[in-house]
Amino acid sequence: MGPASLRSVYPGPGGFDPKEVKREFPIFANNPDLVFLDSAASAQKPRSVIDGTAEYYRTDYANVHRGVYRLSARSTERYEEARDKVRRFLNASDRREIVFVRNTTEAINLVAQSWGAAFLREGDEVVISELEHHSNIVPWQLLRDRIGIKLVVAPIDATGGLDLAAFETLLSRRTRLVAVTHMANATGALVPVERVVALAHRHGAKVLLDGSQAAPRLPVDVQALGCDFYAFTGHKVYGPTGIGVLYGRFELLSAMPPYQGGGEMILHVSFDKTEYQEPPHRFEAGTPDIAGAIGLGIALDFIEELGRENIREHEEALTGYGVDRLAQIRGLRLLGAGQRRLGILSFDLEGVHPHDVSQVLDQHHVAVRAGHHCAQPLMEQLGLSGTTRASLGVYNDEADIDRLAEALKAAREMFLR
Amino acid sequence: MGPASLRSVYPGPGGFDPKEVKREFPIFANNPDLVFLDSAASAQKPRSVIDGTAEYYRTDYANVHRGVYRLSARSTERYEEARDKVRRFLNASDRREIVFVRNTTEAINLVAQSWGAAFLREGDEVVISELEHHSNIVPWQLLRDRIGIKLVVAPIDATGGLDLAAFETLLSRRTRLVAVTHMANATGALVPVERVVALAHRHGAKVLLDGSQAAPRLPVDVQALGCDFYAFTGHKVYGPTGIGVLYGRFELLSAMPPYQGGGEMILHVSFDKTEYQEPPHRFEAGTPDIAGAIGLGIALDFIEELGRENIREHEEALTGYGVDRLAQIRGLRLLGAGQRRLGILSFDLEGVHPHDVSQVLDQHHVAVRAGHHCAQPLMEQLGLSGTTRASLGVYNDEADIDRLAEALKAAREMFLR
Amino acid sequence: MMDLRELYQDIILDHGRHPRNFRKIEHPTHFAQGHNPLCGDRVTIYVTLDGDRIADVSFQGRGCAISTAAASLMTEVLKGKTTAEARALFAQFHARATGGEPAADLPEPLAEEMDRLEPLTGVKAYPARVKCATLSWHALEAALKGSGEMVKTE
Amino acid sequence: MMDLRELYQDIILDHGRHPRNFRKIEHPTHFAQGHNPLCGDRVTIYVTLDGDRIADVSFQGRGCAISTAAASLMTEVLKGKTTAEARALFAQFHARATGGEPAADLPEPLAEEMDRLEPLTGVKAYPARVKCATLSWHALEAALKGSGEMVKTE
Ligand SMILES: Cc1ncc(COP(=O)(O)O)c(C=O)c1O
Ligand SMILES: Cc1ncc(COP(=O)(O)O)c(C=O)c1O
Repeated sequence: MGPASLRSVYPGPGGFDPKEVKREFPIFANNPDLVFLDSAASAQKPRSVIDGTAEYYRTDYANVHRGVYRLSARSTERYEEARDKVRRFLNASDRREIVFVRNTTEAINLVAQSWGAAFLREGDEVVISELEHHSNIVPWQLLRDRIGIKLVVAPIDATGGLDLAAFETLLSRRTRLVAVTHMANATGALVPVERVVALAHRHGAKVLLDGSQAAPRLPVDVQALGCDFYAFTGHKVYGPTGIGVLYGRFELLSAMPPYQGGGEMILHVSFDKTEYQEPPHRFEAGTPDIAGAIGLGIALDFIEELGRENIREHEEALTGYGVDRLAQIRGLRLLGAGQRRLGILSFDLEGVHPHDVSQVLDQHHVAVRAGHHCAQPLMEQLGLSGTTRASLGVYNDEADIDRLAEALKAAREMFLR
Repeated sequence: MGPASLRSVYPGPGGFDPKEVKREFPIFANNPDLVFLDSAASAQKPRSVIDGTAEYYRTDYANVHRGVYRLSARSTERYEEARDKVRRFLNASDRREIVFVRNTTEAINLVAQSWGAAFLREGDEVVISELEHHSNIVPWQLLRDRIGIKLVVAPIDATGGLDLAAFETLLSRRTRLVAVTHMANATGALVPVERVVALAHRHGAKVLLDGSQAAPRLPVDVQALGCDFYAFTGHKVYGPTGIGVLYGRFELLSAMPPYQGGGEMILHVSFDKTEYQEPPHRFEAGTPDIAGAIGLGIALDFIEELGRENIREHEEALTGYGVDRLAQIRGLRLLGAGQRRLGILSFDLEGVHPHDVSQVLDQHHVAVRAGHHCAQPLMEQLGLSGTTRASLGVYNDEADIDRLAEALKAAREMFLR
Repeated sequence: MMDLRELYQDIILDHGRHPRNFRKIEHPTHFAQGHNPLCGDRVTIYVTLDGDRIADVSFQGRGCAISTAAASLMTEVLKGKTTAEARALFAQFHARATGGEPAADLPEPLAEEMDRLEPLTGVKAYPARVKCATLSWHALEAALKGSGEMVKTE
Repeated sequence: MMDLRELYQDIILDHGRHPRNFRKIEHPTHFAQGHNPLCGDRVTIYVTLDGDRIADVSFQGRGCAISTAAASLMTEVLKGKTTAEARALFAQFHARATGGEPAADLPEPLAEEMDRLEPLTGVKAYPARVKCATLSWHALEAALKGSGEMVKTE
């Protein structure tokens, strides 16, 4: 039974029954006790993605773009069809605005090294926030070291959300780019990106949004958001590893110099002078991750079949349940997430180190993440070395949260007797 | 029946029977008439790679390196085990010398952008050859445009091999890097890389070898070769798309600055200052292509089970047969490949454009490549806009060559009546 | 998969072997080079406009049977046409060669010329070859727009 | 998978809750900071050498039960030992904590100290936690080599 039928037969809080959805994920059949609460690090893969990718290799595989023969034409068609799926997933207006990369990290590095190095000058400012993942910090530090831009950091407010007022005061004529997360991976805080875009554009700055956590959880419409760049990573939207997406407005992409040089991205090469392809191919040097792109396309189909509004409702309901359930655990402090949080519960269990918490949880077959979640500056700002983080996917239900709560009590007992 | 047993039961020219090996590749069961002679562009995948990757997602999938729980530990172990397999495949002395990248193209860009931008100065010389693929030309042009290095091109001799005498005269104190292919993808010419390394090192230059075509066909021993960097791409060694390898001597890698910034590659991040991991992690920013690396490891197992000397013998024998067979076709001129050629037959059919040749071949279910093979400068040097190229894999046999020859005759008849 | 003879019809093989108007115009009013990145082939289109009418058109360059025949047939069909007629023909031809819907019916004399181009629309079954059939048209379009520009097929 | 109580033995829970020698030495002859990139934890080791003998050793920092207990037990075991003995103990402990072969037998008095460290070698079944158990030892090694250096676990 495919996810499309699940939706109609078992209407749950998100219009689908996570127990049925779970059957689409082979990992749970092979690990029957597993309570997987680490989808923010990486999501599990549905059968359709695993089998569809394997089937592609079995029936249609060949290199893309350069072959006259049928297999290569079929392969090219499927690869470019995956690009169309991504275009629809983001509601971009033009398929040429979709660049396949390895992951979010590479998408952001591409913008920094191509757009940033070509169009920014010493003293120009890039504004990020305290909520950022290392992937949206370090590329800008590398660019700072290379050309002398200034990195400006917008603070969080007392509740853990982005401090919009403070953010606004940091914008000026020198601001050339605002690069912020759509949703914080360490706390689940949703950032009011529509406001961020409006403020940044008012100052003539471009906007890059890190959609790693938002893409799997919310409908995303880059035209409605009005952002200039949007990045997300395949392995968090139930797709394969090795594939990610950079969306960029066509006008910007076509002015940007290449990022890596090689095959596929050129029009003509001579030793003296090389002419480059138009976007997106200009930015896809070498043989791309063809099977990864096709697998990502299948994953997006899976998401669309469940329904993106349904997924959001499912995660909202379950997040609410989780917040209530964790509030009952003594000594547990949930990290703030401003006005809204989605799909992520990050907490400190008083007196017990996150490593020890997650070790005990693992003994109870509950998989969560412990540590700084690649957001060390935020952790330091919060006065923590790390937290324990439980994060949700379409396969989780209330029973998983109950198992988490039970295991947390056991951890408390073990270390705080 | 696995490839190990094939070898003993059906000793062919390469110690194995390609007909039996072919059964390990599902693409041929699904395309029964297919004669696949485009492995130099990308090889087909054995069942073990396709199924093994799918099985990994079904049983052990989780993000690597940061999880305390079992699934993540298992995933990390399998990812790092793949690195060990690559180390053995190249006979590198240290697993930290193996960096996972997307493909050969990225491996070369990494060296250009990290090592090149950090250690080369205006006026320093990088020597490449006329035999190079665009992936080993354009990264150096981008670096030239960025910091003003000089790109020196070593010519081919009249037979199509690298002109070693001319190469030697190009070396000087200003030569900082020699970056050449181990085997030319457009002609199959084997480059005497041991000599190249010795000459380059005598002038104090480092050496990067592009092993894209050699890795699937020859035993490669980076310690015996003495090269400083070695690059190859997973999809040509019967592995998945999206994964490739950069080998670099540890001493060099540990002095190199990061290439992309993000998660996984850092020790500690603050907004002011960031400390980076040691190699290889310093160069693997963001979530890596975990499944791709594991699939590559399985592909290397497959190759080792067949036996790398066996594969070389198989390809040598079949290449010889192909040369003889094509010599009988009127108006066909095989491109020169110097002293030795392996696995690649690149030719011009007088009066018939390569596109038309390969179109007719496709009608006969023979898949070959037509065009410049991402080696436009070489094509221009040879006075051609392109060639038709047939290239071999472990699944090809003499019958495939016979089918190619028949189809070529049909093409000639069609266009030259 | 259709029979290959539908792609390589006799008229195409003929024009491929013996291209018409395969020559340089010494003093064209317009010209442009087209480039197919797939195979590296280039074609140069020369045009002499007399007012808005194509007084002469020719081509040179290296190409496969399809692209050579396409350029050859194009030059035959376009001689004496207005630039507007040339554009209308290209729009129609492009739509049919890519398997799309032709925008509008052509007026009678142009429809006849379109019939002459019909054999080339066999490429629609071979996506990799569409570029070969349209390269010279793209170059013509570029020639009429500016002068001396380089274009590639989309 | 073994029982979690083999990882968190009572002695570890005890030292984790009540670490010994958890203090700063104001004027150490040697010190170094260790850093576990997995969780961001840091530990500082302070040493006062008297000739070649460890007169005093202490630590400070934030860590999980394993890393705190490991540092605590290490300081207890090392007080009064020579630097050579400290290195021999670390070699033995490291081998056992990673599931490797211990290099050589330790002489009798050291072998007894090794017994005290034995509970920590339960980490060998949990690869992600080996770093927690060895962090303080790596920092000690760095402290004895130079001074004031930063190290991370391998
Ligand atoms: C010699 C050579 N170098 C580099 C490449 C580029 O490999 P990739 O496209 O996987 O980066 C290829 C294959 O296309 C090749 O044959
Ligand atoms: C907000 C955010 N940004 C960036 C990333 C990096 O994603 P990747 O590792 O796939 O590049 C992640 C996930 O790790 C994330 O949650």
